[in-house]
Amino acid sequence: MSGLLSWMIFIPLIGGVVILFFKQEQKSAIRAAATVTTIIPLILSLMMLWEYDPSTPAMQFVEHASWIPALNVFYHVGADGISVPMLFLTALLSMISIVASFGIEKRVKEYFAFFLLLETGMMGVFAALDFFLFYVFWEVMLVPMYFLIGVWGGPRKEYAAIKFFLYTLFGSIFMLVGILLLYFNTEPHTLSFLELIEHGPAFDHNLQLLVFVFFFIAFAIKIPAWPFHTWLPDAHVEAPTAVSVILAGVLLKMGTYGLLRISFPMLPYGTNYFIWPMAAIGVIGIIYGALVCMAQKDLKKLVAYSSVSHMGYCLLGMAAVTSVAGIQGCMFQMFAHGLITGALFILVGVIYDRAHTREIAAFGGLWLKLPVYSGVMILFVMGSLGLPGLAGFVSEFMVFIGSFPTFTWLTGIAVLGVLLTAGYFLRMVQKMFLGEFNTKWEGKLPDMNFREIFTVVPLAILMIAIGCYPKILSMWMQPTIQDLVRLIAR
Amino acid sequence: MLQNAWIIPALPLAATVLIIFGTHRNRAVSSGISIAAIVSGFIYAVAILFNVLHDHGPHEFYFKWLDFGSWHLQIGLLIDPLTAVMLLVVTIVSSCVQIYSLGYMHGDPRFSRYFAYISLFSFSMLGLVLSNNFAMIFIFWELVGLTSYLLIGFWFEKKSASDAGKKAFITTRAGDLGFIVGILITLYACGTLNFGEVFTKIETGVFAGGLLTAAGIFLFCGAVGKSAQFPLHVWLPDAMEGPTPVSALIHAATMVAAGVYLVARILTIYIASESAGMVVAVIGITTSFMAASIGLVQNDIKRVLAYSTVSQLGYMIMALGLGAYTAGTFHLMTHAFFKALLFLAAGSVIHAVHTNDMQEMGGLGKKMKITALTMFIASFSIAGIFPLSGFWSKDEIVASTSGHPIFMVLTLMVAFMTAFYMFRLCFLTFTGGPRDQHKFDHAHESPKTMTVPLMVLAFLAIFAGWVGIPWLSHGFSSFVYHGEPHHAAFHFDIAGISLFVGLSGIGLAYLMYYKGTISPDKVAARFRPLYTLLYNKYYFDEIYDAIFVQPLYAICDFWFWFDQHIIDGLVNGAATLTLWWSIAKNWFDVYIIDGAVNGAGYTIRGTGSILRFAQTGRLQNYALIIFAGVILIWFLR
Amino acid sequence: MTEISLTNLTFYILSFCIIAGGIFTVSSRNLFHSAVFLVFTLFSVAGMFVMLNAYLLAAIQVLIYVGAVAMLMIFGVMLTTRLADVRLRHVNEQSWPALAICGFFLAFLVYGLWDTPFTVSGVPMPADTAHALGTLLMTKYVLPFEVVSLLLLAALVGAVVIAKKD
Amino acid sequence: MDQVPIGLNHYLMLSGVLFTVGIFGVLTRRNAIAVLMSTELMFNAANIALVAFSRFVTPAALTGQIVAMFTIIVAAAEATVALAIVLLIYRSFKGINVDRINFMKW
Repeated sequence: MSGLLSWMIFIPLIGGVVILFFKQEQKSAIRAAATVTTIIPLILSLMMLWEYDPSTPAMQFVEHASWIPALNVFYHVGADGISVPMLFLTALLSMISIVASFGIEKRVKEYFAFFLLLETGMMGVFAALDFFLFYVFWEVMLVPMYFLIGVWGGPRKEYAAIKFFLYTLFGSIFMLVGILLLYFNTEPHTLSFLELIEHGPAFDHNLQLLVFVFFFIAFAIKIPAWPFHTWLPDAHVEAPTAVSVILAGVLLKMGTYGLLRISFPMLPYGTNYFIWPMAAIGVIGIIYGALVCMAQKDLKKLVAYSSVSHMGYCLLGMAAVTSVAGIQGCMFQMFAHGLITGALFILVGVIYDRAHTREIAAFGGLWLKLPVYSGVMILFVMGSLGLPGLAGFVSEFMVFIGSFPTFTWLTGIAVLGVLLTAGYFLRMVQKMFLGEFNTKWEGKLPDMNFREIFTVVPLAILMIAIGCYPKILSMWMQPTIQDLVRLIAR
Repeated sequence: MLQNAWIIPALPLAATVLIIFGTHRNRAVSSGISIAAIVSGFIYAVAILFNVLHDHGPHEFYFKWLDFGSWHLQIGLLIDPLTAVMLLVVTIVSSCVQIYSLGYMHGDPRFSRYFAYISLFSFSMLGLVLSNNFAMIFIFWELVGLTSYLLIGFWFEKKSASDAGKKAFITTRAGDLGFIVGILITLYACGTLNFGEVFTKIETGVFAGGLLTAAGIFLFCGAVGKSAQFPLHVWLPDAMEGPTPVSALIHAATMVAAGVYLVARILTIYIASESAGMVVAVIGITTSFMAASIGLVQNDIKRVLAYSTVSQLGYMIMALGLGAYTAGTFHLMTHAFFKALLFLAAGSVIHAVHTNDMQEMGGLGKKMKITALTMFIASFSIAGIFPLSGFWSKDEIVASTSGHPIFMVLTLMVAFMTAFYMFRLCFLTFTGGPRDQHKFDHAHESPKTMTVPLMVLAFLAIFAGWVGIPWLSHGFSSFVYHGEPHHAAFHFDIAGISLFVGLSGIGLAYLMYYKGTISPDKVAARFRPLYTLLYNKYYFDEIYDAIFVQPLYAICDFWFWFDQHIIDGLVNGAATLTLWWSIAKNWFDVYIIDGAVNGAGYTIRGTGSILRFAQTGRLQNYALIIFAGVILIWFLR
Repeated sequence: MTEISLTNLTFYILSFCIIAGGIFTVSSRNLFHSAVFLVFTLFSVAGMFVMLNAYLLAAIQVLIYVGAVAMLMIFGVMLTTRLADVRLRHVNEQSWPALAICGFFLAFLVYGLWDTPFTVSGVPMPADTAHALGTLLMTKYVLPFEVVSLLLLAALVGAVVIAKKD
Repeated sequence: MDQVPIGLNHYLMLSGVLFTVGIFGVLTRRNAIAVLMSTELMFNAANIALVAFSRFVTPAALTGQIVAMFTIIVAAAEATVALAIVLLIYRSFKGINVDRINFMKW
C-alpha cells in the first residue's frame, strides 16, 4: 500500500475535521468516530510492521515530494527500526487513550478533535525525514496539548498548560536555531535528515558541539531530563487521564527519539564529546526522580516523577553510544515506559474517576474490594519497578549491560535506582492496596468495568510478551541500531 | 527426557494461570490443580534424578532470548547433579507444604489465590535451579522475591504483614543490586553470562584478579540478600508474618536456600578468588553465630525457627566459602527437610493454639502427639544427633572448617546454641504444664492433611542424610561435587565433638526448661545487658531504621522540597523574572515611551486647557481678538 | 473768501447724521430704538450716495435697506424681543476693551487715511449713471448679476427653510 | 476758516468712523439683531467708501457703484438668512443673546 505513512499521519487529522461537523450533543457518535479514526492508523501500523523488512537499516515506506522548492524543503517521510516501534506505540496508545477518554463529558467534540490533531502531530514527528516537516509536526503537537491540558485539566490547569507550553517552546527555539545552523552550514542548503546524516562528520567540530547542545536542550526538556523536568509533574497532575497517557507514553519519547534520530547521527563528534554529561544527567535523573517519588503523596505525581526516573535510564543507555545494547536498551525503555506508564496513568485515572482524589493515604486495603483493579495495578507497578518477565526489566537490564563498560561507576550508582524504585512503589502499593479497607469508600468504589479493562489489557499483554521474549521487539531494531552505532562512530 | 525438564516449572506456572484466570472461584479445583502440578513435577524430578545419576552431565539446553550486536542472552536449562537434587528437594517440600496448606489455610477467604501464589513460587524456584546463566537466574531470583513478597503479605490487612513483605522485597533487592553489578562485571569481563563459559574463562585465566574478586563479592551480595545473611538478615524474622506453610516452604526450605544454591553454583569463582571466598565464609559464620545467639532468647516460636534458619544458612554459606561444595549442598538438602518439618510442626501448634508465643504454650505434647513427635525428630536432626540427617551433614560442615580453628570453634558454639534453643523451643511448647489454660483447652491435633506431610518430612529428616553416609559408597559426595569428587574420610574425633556439643546443648535446655534446675530468669537477670541485646536482636532494625530508612525519607523529602522550590523555583523564577522584566518593560513602555507620546499630548492638552479659556465660544470675543490682531499687524507693519 | 459750498455742508450734516445714527444704533438700550436709528442712518447714507452722484444706488439703498432690510430688522426685533427686557444689559462685558481697540483702530484709520495721497481723477461723473449702470449690468457684469439673483433666490429659500417651524 | 473741498479723504473718513462704530456694535452688542444692525452699518460704511472711490478715482467706469450695488443685494440676502437664523436661535435658546450662544468652544 503506497502512502502508508501519509495515511497514518493524516487520517487522524481528517477524522478530527470530520468530528468538527458533528453536533456537540452527539457524544456517543463523536466517541465512536474518534475510536474508528484511531483504529485505522493502528491497523495501518500493524500492516507497516507486517511489510517492514527488518533486515536492513534503510528507510522504508519512503514518500518524497517537493514542498517549498525555494528552501529545499520536502515532504519526506519514512520509517526505520527506530521509528517503526514508536509509530506502532503511538497508534496503540492513541487508540487506547481515545477509549479511555469516553468519560469526558465537557466539550466532547473539541476534545476529540484536538486529540486526533495531536495524533497527527505525533505520527508526523516519528515519520518525518525533513527538518522543516519535523519542526512543523513538533509544534503542531504543542497546540492541542496545550488546550487539552488547559481546558480539560485539573484545578491548576492553566498554570500547568502554560508551563508545559512555554517550556517546550523554549526548547523548540533552541532546536530551531540548531536546525538553521545546520541548514546554513551545508552546501547546498538542505533540511533532509538523510543528507545531513550523510554530511554529519564533515560539520565543523565546534559547530557540532554548539548544535548538539542546542538540540540537547530542546530534547532534554521533552524527555524530560533532569533538571528540565519540572513541567512534567505539573502537566501530568493537571492533565486529564488520556492526555497523561499520551504525554508519558509518546511525547516524552520524542526527546529520546530526537536524540537518536537527529543529534546522534548528524553530530557524531558532538555526541561522543557529550556522552559523559549525558550519562551523568541520566543517572542523576534516575536517582533524583526516585528519591523525589518517595516523598510523593499524590499518586499521579508519583507516577509522573517515576517517569523522570525511568527516562533517565533512556539517557544513560543512549549515552553508551558504542554499544548496541545501550541504545537498544534505550529503545526498549522508551517502548516499555510507554506501555507501563501509560497503563499506570490509566489506572490512576480509573481510581480518580471513582474517588475523586489521588491522595495515596486516602486509600487502603483496595485489594479487598477491587481485586481486579489492584491486581492489574500491581502487575504494572511490578513492570515499572523492573520485575523480570516484564518489559521494564529487559530494558533496564539492557541499559545496564550497555552502559557498564563505558560508565562503570555511573552504572553502579544507577543500579541503586532499581532499589529506590522498588521502595517507592511498594510503599504506594502498601498504602493503597494493602492494609485495612478504608471504610469511607464502602460501596463507592466499583471494580474496573469492561471498557477500562479493555484499555489496559493490550498494554499488559505487550508488556508481558516483551518481558518474556524481547526478540519480538528487538527484531525490528537490530540493523538500524547497528547502523546507528556505526554512524556515531564515524 | 532431560531437555523437556522445562515442564517441571511450566506445570506450576500453568497452574497459576489457570487459577487466576479460571478456577479462582472454586477452591477445591484450584488447590487440586496446584497440588497436581507440583506432584507431577516431583515425579518428573525423580525421573530426572535417575537420568542424572546415570550421566552426571552437565546437560545444557538453551535458546537465544535476547541479542544485541554480537552478544546474546540465553534462556536455557542446565541439568547437573546439583540441579537434580535441588529439583527433588523443591518439589518434595513444595508438595508437602501444599498438601499441608489444604488444612492450614482451610477457611481462608483467599484460599485459591494462596495456591496460585504458591504455584507461582514453585515455578520461579524451579526455574531458578534450572537456570544455565546469570541473567536467567537473576530473572527467577527476582520472581521468587515477588512471590515471597506476595506471600509474606498474604494477610495484608495486618499492617505488620504488609510491612514485612515490603521489607523483605526491598532488603533482598538491596542485595540484588550487588547481584546486578556482579552480573555486569561478569558480562563485561567474559562477554557471556553462561555459567559453563564463564567458568571456562576463569579456568583459562581470562577472568581473574581483582575483577574476579569484585565479581565474586558482588554476586555474593545477591546471596546475602536472599539467604538473609548478615547484614541483610533482618527481613527473614519479619517474614514470619506470612502463613506458616509459606514460611516453611519459602523462608526455610527453598527460597532462602537459593542464595546458598547460587554460591554453590558459582563456587568456581570463590575457589579461584580466595579473598572472595573468605569474605563469603566470614559473612557466613558471622551470620550463623549472630542468628543463633539471638535465637536463644526469642519467645515467638516462628522467630526462633527463623533465626535458626538464618544460622543454618550461615553454616552452609561458610562451608561453601571454605570451598566445601559437597558439605554445603548436602546440608542445604537435609536442612530443607528438617527445617520445613520444624516450621510445619510449629504451624500445626499455632493452628491449634492460635498464638506464636511460646510463653503461652506448654504441655501440648499430650494433645498433639504426632506434631510433638515430628518436632522432636526435627530438633534432634538439626542438633546433629546421630544418626539423623542433620548429624551427617553438620559433621561434614564441621569437618570443612578443620583448617581454620576460629571457624571451627565458632561452628561448634553455633552447634551448641542450636541444640539449646531448639530444645528450649520443644520443651517450652510440648512439655510441662500449660501456661495458658484457655488456649490449652482449645488445642487439638491437626487434621490428616497436615499430619501426613509432617510424617513424610519426618521420615526424610531421619533418613535423607543417609545418602551421605561415608560407608554407603559416599553416595552424596560422589554425586554432587565440584571438580573432582572429594570423599572426606569420616572423622570420628570431629563427629564425636560435634555430637557431644549437640548433646550438651540439649542437656542444658533440659535442665533449664524441663527440669527447671537452672532458672532461665536468673540466668537472664545475671546477664541482663547481653540478654537485652540479644532479645532486641542486636538492635539491627533500630539501627537500620535510624541510619538508612529515616535519613532516606528525610533525603527524599529534602529532594522533593529541592525540586519544588529550587529547581521548579528556578523555572518559575525565570518565568517570574521574565514577568517582572515584562512588567518593567511595560512600565517603561507605558510611562516612558508611551509617556513621551502621551506627554506631548498632555502638554498640548495642558496648554490647551489653559488656552481654552481664550475660547470663550463667544463670537464677539473672537471678533474682538481678530480685530485687535488686525490692528496689531497693522501697527507692527 | 472760500466758498462754503453747500456740498460741504450737506456732507457734514449727513456725516453727522450717519455717525450719530450709527452710534445710537449700536448703543441704544432699546432694540427697537436701534432699529429706528438704523433706518435713519441708512437714509443718511442714501443721501450721501446722492452727494456722490450715485443716484441709482441711493434709490436702491432706500428701497432695499430701508424698505426691506430695516423692516426685516424691525420684524425680527418685534418677534424676538420682549420689550420688558430693556433693563437688561444690552452690551457685553468686553465693551471697554472693544472701545479701546476701536479707538485704536479709528486712530490708525484716521492717521492712515488722512495723508494717503490717492490719485484722484479729475474726470467728472457722468450725469446719467443709471443708464450706464444698467448697460454694465446687462453686459459686462451680467454674470455676477445672474449669480446674485441666484443668491437671492437661495437666500429666499434658505431663509424660509431655516426659519420654518418643523 | 480754510475751506477744504470735500474730497475723497472726507468720505473715507466718514466711512472709517461708521465702520468703527459698526465694529464696536458687533463687538459689544448682546442682542443678535443688534449685531446684525451693526453689520449693516459696516456694510454701509463700505458702500460709502466704494461709491466715494468710484466718484473720485474711476468716475467713468462706475465699477465702485456696481460693486456697491452687489453689496447691497448680498447684504439684503444676508440679512434675510441671518434673521431666519436668529429666529431659529430664538426658538432653540429661548433668547437671542449672543454671549449665551457659546457652544462653539471646545
